Amino acid sequence: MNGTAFTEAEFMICQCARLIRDGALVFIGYGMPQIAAILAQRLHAPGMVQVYEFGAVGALPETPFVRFTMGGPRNCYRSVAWTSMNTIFAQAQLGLIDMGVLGATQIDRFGNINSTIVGRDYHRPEKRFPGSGGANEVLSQCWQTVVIVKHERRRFVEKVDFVTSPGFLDGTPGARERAGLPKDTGPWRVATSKALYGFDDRTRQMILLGVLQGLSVDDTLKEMGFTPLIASTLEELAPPTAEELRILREEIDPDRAIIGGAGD
Amino acid sequence: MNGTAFTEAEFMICQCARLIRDGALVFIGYGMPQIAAILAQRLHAPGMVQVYEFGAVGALPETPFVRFTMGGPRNCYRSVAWTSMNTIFAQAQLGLIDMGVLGATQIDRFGNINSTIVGRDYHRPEKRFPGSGGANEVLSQCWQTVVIVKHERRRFVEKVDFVTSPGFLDGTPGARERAGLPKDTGPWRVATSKALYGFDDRTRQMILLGVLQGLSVDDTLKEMGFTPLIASTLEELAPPTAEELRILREEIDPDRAIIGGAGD
Amino acid sequence: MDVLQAGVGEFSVTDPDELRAFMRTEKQREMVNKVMPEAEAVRRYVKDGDYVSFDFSSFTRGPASLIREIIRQRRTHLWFAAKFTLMETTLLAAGGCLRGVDVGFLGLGRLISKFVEEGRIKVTEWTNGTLALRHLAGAMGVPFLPTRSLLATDTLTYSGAKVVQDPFAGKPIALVPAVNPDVGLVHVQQCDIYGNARCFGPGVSPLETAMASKRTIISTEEIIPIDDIRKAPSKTTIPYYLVDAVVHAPYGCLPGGTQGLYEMDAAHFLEFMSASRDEQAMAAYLDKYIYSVASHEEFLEKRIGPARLLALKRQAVIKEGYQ
Amino acid sequence: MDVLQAGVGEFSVTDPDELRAFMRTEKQREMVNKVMPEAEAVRRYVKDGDYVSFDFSSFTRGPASLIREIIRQRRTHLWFAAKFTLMETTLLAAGGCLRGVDVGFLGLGRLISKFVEEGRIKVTEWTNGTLALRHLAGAMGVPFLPTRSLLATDTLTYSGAKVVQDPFAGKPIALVPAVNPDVGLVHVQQCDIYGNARCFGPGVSPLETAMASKRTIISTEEIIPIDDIRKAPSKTTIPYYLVDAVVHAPYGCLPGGTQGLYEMDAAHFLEFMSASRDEQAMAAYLDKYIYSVASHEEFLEKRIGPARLLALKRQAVIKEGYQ
Repeated sequence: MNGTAFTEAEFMICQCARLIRDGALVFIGYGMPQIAAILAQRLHAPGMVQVYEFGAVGALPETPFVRFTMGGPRNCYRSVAWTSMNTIFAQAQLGLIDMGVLGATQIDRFGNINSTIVGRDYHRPEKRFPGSGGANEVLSQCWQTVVIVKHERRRFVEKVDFVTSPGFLDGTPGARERAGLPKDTGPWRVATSKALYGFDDRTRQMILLGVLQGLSVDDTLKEMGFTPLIASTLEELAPPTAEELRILREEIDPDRAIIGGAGD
Repeated sequence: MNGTAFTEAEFMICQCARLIRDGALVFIGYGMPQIAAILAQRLHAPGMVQVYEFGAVGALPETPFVRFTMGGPRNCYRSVAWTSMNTIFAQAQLGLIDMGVLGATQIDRFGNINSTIVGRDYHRPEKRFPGSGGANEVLSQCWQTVVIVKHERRRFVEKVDFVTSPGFLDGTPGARERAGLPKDTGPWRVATSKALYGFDDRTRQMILLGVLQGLSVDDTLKEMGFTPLIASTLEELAPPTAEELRILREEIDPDRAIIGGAGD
Repeated sequence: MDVLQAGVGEFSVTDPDELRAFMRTEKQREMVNKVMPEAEAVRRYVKDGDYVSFDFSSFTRGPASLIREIIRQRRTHLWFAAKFTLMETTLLAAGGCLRGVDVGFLGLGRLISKFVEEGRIKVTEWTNGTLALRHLAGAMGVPFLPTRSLLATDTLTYSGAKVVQDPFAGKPIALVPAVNPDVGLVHVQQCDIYGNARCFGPGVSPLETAMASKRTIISTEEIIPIDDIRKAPSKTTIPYYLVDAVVHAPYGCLPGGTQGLYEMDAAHFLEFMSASRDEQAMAAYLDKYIYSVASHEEFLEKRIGPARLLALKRQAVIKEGYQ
Repeated sequence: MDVLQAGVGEFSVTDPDELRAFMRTEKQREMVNKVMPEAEAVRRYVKDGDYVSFDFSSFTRGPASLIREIIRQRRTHLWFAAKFTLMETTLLAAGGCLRGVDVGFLGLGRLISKFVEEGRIKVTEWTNGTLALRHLAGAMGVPFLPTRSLLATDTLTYSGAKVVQDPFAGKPIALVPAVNPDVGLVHVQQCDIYGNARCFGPGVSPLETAMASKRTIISTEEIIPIDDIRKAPSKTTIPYYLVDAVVHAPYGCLPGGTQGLYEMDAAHFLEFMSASRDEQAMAAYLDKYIYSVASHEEFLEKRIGPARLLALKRQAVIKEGYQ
């Protein structure tokens, strides 16, 4: 791997990190979102506040990042408060948490997320996955949710086999609100290894916003199980910068447990 | 006041203290119940556990008792846990608190308690009182509640003007349970300045269990607004012992702010 | 949801989505210095007609200096959550600030009772526990929470609770509506300039109050560096983003005490109790301790004095657990 | 109460009055010495068919030694609350202990998924947050609590939640039923012999778990005098009367870590992850770390060894906040 090469994971993490606003309270999922949050904190968002489902708020994690770490001392280092799961989800429900960052097994046109089963029969699934974890709360309660997902055809499906966490449901206006979900919430961006998506305000359909520099729109669409809307002006997504890669590789994950590329 | 004389408050406190079981978790109301609890703790119930509505559990209060003290350091001294109001009432609702000790403005035949208003029209009360405080929770949730009340005709009424906290309601079998209140709870004893009452298991009516040594049944009945049942065997209630009075007067309340008798 | 019984007391609920929209735009996520004088905090965040809640009690760790400032600024038509109150309702009512009270415990002294008897102050009946539970509901962003208290009482009849049949176990159960105070007032031992606040000792519901309230004013005995906060995150009772103003108010609970720092002033309470018997005496009390002094500092200087402050500090010999 | 939608997942509710009756007679109010070996605690308080819950996670402050003892004693037909679990469900399922799981997070590794795919383990769908909320409901002695999560998802369909119309604000809202585990397992840093227990650092819901559970087993790194407890009552996470057994288990979280004391054993987790790919490898793992050792002490001595224990202790360099 030369100086400008990068792994898919590195690009996903950098994309995701760039979406994290300075000064936002951000609910962080397990794994890649943790790395993205630390990266954002060290670059453009020193004032972003990490929020974890077990109750830690405002941590400044120690690096190098230790694989598996979440509730441990390195990840919770120098928090402003250690609360509990019920307290922190209550704060999300109150509307205090600006963003959530999540992974997904499948995502569909309307941003519904599946992390439970693949297969048509719930009782005889082809594949069982871990389930919601805290994802349902995050996608239900946080104002804007970023989904970070590898760009694979099997992950982008017309309709998810199981709605673990609610996107825009069937896409009809006000569908979330009619169901009782908090108003004006839902998936906001989908950051993949090739592209960036949002959701159309009116139709609630996934819309392609940008493509990784060097790739074509077709390169992304051919690896999707449905055709998204395409923004009239497409952003060219910059690959990871040297500074981003330096922080990822030297400060955060020198063992490359999450960012990958150790074998190159 | 000579060595064997005692105030009404002292007798009420001693009666109440004698009812507190060793090893019980006891919800303590403001004022006299606090003194009774300390007295019990220093005599026959060293293992009783004081529980306060602001969340302190297991305190060994410092004496002398400072008037007004409840949430302060002297009253909460050497607790085993400091929780919060929601946590401690949750524990009462769970069935963990054995006894409650409360005052009352009025009490009726079925042990319903009024500490809200006197008068027939709620919107134009003759007299307004402080209201429930935590009394409604205590009488709803603790297994057995002791009511400590001065023996005055105006306090013992056929029917309270306002049910602040639920006794046996209209006395019909299962009335509390039908309303959704926790099973097998309710007022257990009424300790007054002259007598001790319980509640008949079948009719749920107040029943005279004992009379202060030297007083007659009539002495007590004539100062009540209704006639209670009378137990077939009446207990002769011993006046405060020298040891009880010593602890009250020397250790707990040397200023006699609560136990009275300072002017004698 | 079939309602078996509904209380007739006056109350209002905040739509959970309106509450969320407020929390989204009005609660500052950035760590900014929120330290300001009590006069400014009250001027900015307490409006006529507001619903006001406080923590913990008149005797212990209560925001007495903030209550006095509200009276000094002559706010009117407030509704007060008397979930553990002994003197605040009397002071606010006598100062002409109060339209109504959620009881809880109405308060000590004849005067507040007289106000209610004469219909000058409205009351909705609750209990200490259900008021704390309503704050918890407000803090959770849900419209209600269930309880097995209140049932079968006139307290329920004159509350805003509703009785429904529990769809799981089938028994009647009371639902109490969330309360989201316009302003929550919490006094603490320590706070940083951003609002990360620490209460030591038992309390009624400081976190629930701060979470449920649209605006939270913290008054604090001491301002500490955020570095201290980050070294012991479990000690943070209230995180900064819930807080709108931080008022540095040493001895801010007087005549109540603050655990570990100074004892309550029992002599002052006797003076208050005596004044709480009639309106004129209370008017004189208000004048002496509130209107005739411009601030909490002046109250301490001119009405309490250093000798009493030191004596109350000396009396606070029990330090265990308050750090 | 009109139910707009009801999940079809398997669950049961404990009648609140039956729960109260249990708490009345079975929870010891006296302070008695509850220290006992893990084998005795599990023998006494974990029965076949029990609903078991734990706190906090596989990686941090989880009661790993108690889970291993349950497997060693070959309990069967357990139902497990996987509210923040990564390895426990796999271990219990592979050990033949498990009938079903409330998910939460099912766990890491292919094997547990395979068990579910083959119908050998039943699953009811929830979320981490609603499982914590169900424990809070259980801890509060109410049959349900409301939430705005779960709505409009298949997770709700295969849960036991019900959707009703909120009688206050009028919008649909989900109600999750209380859970009252037969046994709650909580590992803590410090505990006295009576069960007054202290957790340091963030956690999922140690107090809710202990309150909601009919039996609570505490495993603790250290046993401290009650005098220490009484000097700092705010540090008590779980008061003694909620606790049925206290097991002294230094390094009891391994391969997870305990904050401030020792780091998790990442190498062991990789070994577990590798074993969690198929049944034979997992059987060998269980044999090595559970069946072939008689106790936690023997596990430490024969399977971990002093060098690794010291290394993990040395790695725990961050002490701030964990005392």
